Amino acid sequence: MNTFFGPNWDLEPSVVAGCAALALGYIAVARKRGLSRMPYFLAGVVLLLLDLISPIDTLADRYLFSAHIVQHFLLALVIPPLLLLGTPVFKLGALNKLERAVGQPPVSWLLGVGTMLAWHIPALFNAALANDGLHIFQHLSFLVTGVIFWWPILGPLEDRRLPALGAVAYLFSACVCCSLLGAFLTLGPSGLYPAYIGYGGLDARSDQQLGGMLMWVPGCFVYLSGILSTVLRWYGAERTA
Amino acid sequence: MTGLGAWLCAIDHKRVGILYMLSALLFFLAGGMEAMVMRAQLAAPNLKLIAPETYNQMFTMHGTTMIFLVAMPVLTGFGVYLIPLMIGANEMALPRLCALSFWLQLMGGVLLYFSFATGAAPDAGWFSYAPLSEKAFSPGAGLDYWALALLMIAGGSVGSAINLIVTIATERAPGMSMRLVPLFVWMTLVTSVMIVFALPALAASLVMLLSDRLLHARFFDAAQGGAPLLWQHYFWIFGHPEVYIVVLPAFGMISEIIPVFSRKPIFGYPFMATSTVAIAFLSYGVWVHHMFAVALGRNFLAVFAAASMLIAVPTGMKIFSWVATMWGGAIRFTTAMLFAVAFLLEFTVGGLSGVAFATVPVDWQMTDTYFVVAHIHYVLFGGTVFALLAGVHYWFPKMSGRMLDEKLGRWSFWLIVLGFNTAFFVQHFLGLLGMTRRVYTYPDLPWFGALNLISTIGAAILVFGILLFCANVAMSLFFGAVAGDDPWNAWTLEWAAASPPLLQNFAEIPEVRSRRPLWDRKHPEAPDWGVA
Amino acid sequence: MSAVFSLVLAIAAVIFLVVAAGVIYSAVRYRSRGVAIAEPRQIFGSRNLEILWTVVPLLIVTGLFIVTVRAMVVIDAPQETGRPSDLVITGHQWWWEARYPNGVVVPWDIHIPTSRRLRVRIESADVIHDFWVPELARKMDAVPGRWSYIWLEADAPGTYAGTCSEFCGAEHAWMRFRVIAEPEPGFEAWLKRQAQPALEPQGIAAEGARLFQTKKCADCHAVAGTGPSSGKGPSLAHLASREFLGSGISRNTPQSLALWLTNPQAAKPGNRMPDTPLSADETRALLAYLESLP
Amino acid sequence: MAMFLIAETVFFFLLILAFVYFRGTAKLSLEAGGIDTALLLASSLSMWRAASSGTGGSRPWLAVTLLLGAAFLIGQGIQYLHLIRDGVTLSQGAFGTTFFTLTGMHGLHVLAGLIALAIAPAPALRSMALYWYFFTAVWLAIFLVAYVWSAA
Repeated sequence: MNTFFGPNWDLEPSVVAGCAALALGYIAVARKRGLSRMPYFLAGVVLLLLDLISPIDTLADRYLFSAHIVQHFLLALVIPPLLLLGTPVFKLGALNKLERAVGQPPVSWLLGVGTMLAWHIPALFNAALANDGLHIFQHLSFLVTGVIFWWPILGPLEDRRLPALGAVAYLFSACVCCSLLGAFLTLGPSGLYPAYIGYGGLDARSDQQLGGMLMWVPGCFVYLSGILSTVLRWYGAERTA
Repeated sequence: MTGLGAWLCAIDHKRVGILYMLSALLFFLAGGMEAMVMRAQLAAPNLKLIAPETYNQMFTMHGTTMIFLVAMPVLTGFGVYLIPLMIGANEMALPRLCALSFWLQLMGGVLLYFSFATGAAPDAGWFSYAPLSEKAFSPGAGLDYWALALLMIAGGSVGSAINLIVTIATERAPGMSMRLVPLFVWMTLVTSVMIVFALPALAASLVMLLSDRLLHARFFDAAQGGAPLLWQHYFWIFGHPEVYIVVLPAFGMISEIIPVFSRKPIFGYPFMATSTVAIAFLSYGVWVHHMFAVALGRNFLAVFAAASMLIAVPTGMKIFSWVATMWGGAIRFTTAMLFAVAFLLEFTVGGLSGVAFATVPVDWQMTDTYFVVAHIHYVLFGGTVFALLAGVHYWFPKMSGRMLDEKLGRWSFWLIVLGFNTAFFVQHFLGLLGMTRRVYTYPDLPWFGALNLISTIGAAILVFGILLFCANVAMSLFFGAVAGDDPWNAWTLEWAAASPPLLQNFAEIPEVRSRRPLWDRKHPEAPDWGVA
Repeated sequence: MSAVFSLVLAIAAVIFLVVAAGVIYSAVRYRSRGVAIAEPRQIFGSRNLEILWTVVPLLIVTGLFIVTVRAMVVIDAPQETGRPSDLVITGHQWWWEARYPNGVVVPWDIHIPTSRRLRVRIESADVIHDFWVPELARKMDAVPGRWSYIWLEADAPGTYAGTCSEFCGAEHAWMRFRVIAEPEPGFEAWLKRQAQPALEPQGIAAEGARLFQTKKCADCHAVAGTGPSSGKGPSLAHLASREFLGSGISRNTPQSLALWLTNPQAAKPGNRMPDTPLSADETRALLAYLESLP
Repeated sequence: MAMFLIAETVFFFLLILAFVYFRGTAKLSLEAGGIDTALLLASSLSMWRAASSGTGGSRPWLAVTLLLGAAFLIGQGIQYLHLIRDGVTLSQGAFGTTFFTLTGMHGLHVLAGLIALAIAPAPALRSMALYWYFFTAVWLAIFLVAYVWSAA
């Protein structure tokens, strides 16, 4: 990060254009329904942009596994909730069928957690590093399945959300899977992702450990926050009931 | 059946609950005696009252007894006794399982103490680190008894936990949604879920230890490809949630007692309940803070340091909420309330010294010293036992139909507070001076003798306080003033039943519309459910 | 370390005072004076207050965490570097053994040079022990089958007490040791002395030397200053120059040494040394031999 | 029962984790393990038939379940004998230790299930079925880890 907008920034036009389209499209569609939730959505978009073009991306592509984990963590666990929180209530309309298919909690859970686990299988992960197209697909799939995963928890449609106890079980089981992956990366055999050469003071081994821990602790923290806010909201619902 | 037979065959939740509490009291006295033997041996430097092996047996049995045979059963006992009453049920959901769980737990305790009769009590500490607990280093049968007894106790605890979960889930009075249950019920529920998830980890480690000891397996034998640290990981995956298992129900009791004697509802019920859930989850992610002294890698330790510090936040929320409940109330200082207030202060000390241990560099000096001993006693005695004493003073009238003597109660309270703090506060300093825990004696270093003597004197005062409390219970059982159904003017459903409750708790099941059903009944002009 | 501890202590004290003040103020101000009065105002909670006492502690622990990690980096020795260890310390039931790069092996009195940061490797020969010199280093578990590293450094010459800090069996209490720091030249001289072989025993001591072999003492105890130790018992090289016996349980006097020979279980209950029947003459000869080891 | 099975899940999860941790390798017969797996799967299927046929359960299908379960245990026993003959025992390093403890604990649960199934009254059949499916699932996990993964 030598200079702001220096060579470490990866101003990939498709990413910038995509984010801009997302933001403009949102404003165009959501304007009619009021923009009170806009800050969430825009925060999500800005984070997405930063995540994909800032030096994190450069680090994640070549040097640090842990940076890549940060990228995935944001893509799957932070940006989707923000986008969903920012989405106003809307009628499903044509999307109804799609929602019926992937919005079912077992399906969305499997998609979200499955994507998370599958992409960390060394063969797939390393293949994505070697092939740009696959890499883009990897990031997109994190984002999309992330949105699907959080849909039953934070989606704008109240009646499609899971009841409190179900939501706790949903998030907790996901948290366990994520922690296991994190623990495995931290404690398991090193050298799973040989493409990474380390950066600064971080050698490849501690890089993988750090990555595992980033997935483990902040990941759990997000799920736990989700669980706690669900419980609190549940109590809140009683008071107004 | 009458008399003893009726008690032995009891499946009524109230009788089983009392059996739990009585067995816990018995083991509490045994564990206390073991503690006094230790304090006597440590009263002065280089004493030789007992052999080193005997001392090691004493602290092993003391720790195991207090955790598994006192804290867990007595809290289960309160749960089994009170929860059907609090949720307006007449019985536990699975009454036979309830009795079975008790007898399993008791037999586990008997088995553990039977090891004394064989001349080989376990002596590897209550967490029996491998490889010290392996046959090669502990050849006696004591540890086999220990492991088998704990397996039985684990089975019993899981059984009673399942029973409590099912009872709370299915037996609630009409109108009592899960959002309206008393906090004691809520916290017992969370605890029971934790037991279901934590005790199997203990069982797994015990099975592995027993395979090693009896079948010559190699789980923990480093020379044969085993991993000694595996024991520590597995034991503490159980062990840290265990700390909260024996603290959360105590929190629940305090959350019932402080409001009633402050004449105000609990402050921030939703936050109280949610923070309990937060503690439960976090407690599974902090076990490595018991292993900071092992070279596990700096990054790895930092993860667990973060989680361990984080757990202080929901705990702090609870303490502030209790204080806020007192604030602006009309406080009646009965003995029960005195113990509850003392709990607040003592537990805060224990909680804060816990944060010190989460700070890894501090832990690198203070772990396994008397600072730890002081910390756990402030948490488990200053926390759990003080809450239990408050609970006994609060619910004794319900259970027996008679009041405990307030004057004796006050005397025992002050003796216990004085004795407890004298015994354990100085141990912080001993730890800071470098006295390690689990030593049967120590050299005559500056201050060591004096501080240890003070601690021993404090322990003796504490014993007097406890004995006075026992005497109070025994005497009041026969001569106490008749209590009536609702001596404290309280708000939860158990006070709507008779004192002591009849075999059928409620002639008709009351309908519930708020968290304080009896408040609603007493204040029809301003019921809780009228408050938005 | 002490700075971190002071910080924690200060934070803890402030929080405790806040709680105590709240409790005491409520207890005094809101105490009900016996007479039955109307119920106080029923307050169910305050979202803002709850958020306040969630966020403030969260900030405190975040700060504390940063301090913690920074201190960890300073204190902790990296576990994997190419640098060889300056000293290897092994925990045994119930004594510590230090091995220097030149092969010298000494039990429980560990000499180090001042003002040099030593990379020390901690090992265990049997169960888990913990090496702890409060004034000089963090404590470190000695786990069988693992090598763990610490920094050990003394700024000033002196004698620093240490002990085993992880319960390890019967004599955990007497698994003490000392770290004796002296300036480099003194340390080097000491190391050279330790490396010297024992003198040829004369007179009755020669008889003791023979007994030392025939009574199987030598199976466990080395007497040469260097070379392999059996790992079963502490080296007795240069025994006469030692201040303590049995990891600090007694001073090195002829009486206590004799007790070790005749009744080791009385000298240190539970220790691993077997009883060896000795006649009075044999005891005397062995004593003479051991005291001739300078 | 569901709660009890959650507790069992944690228990077996940790034992399997220990197995994975030690990563012991020994040649296990994939065929023998496969046959055992098939037996247990078949028994689960017949259990399902037994439990789903009306209130009293179906006696014949129950008997089939018992037989298949017993056959599974016998298959396990034969494998144990082979392993021990080849010098792989409980005290023979990390693999023997973890393998025998893990499969032994599972086998004990299957045995307990068999006995309970033989004497269980009809109303308990649904709970027992759950128990049976669960231990089939546990075995699948063991099979995947011990036979497939550790041989790879």
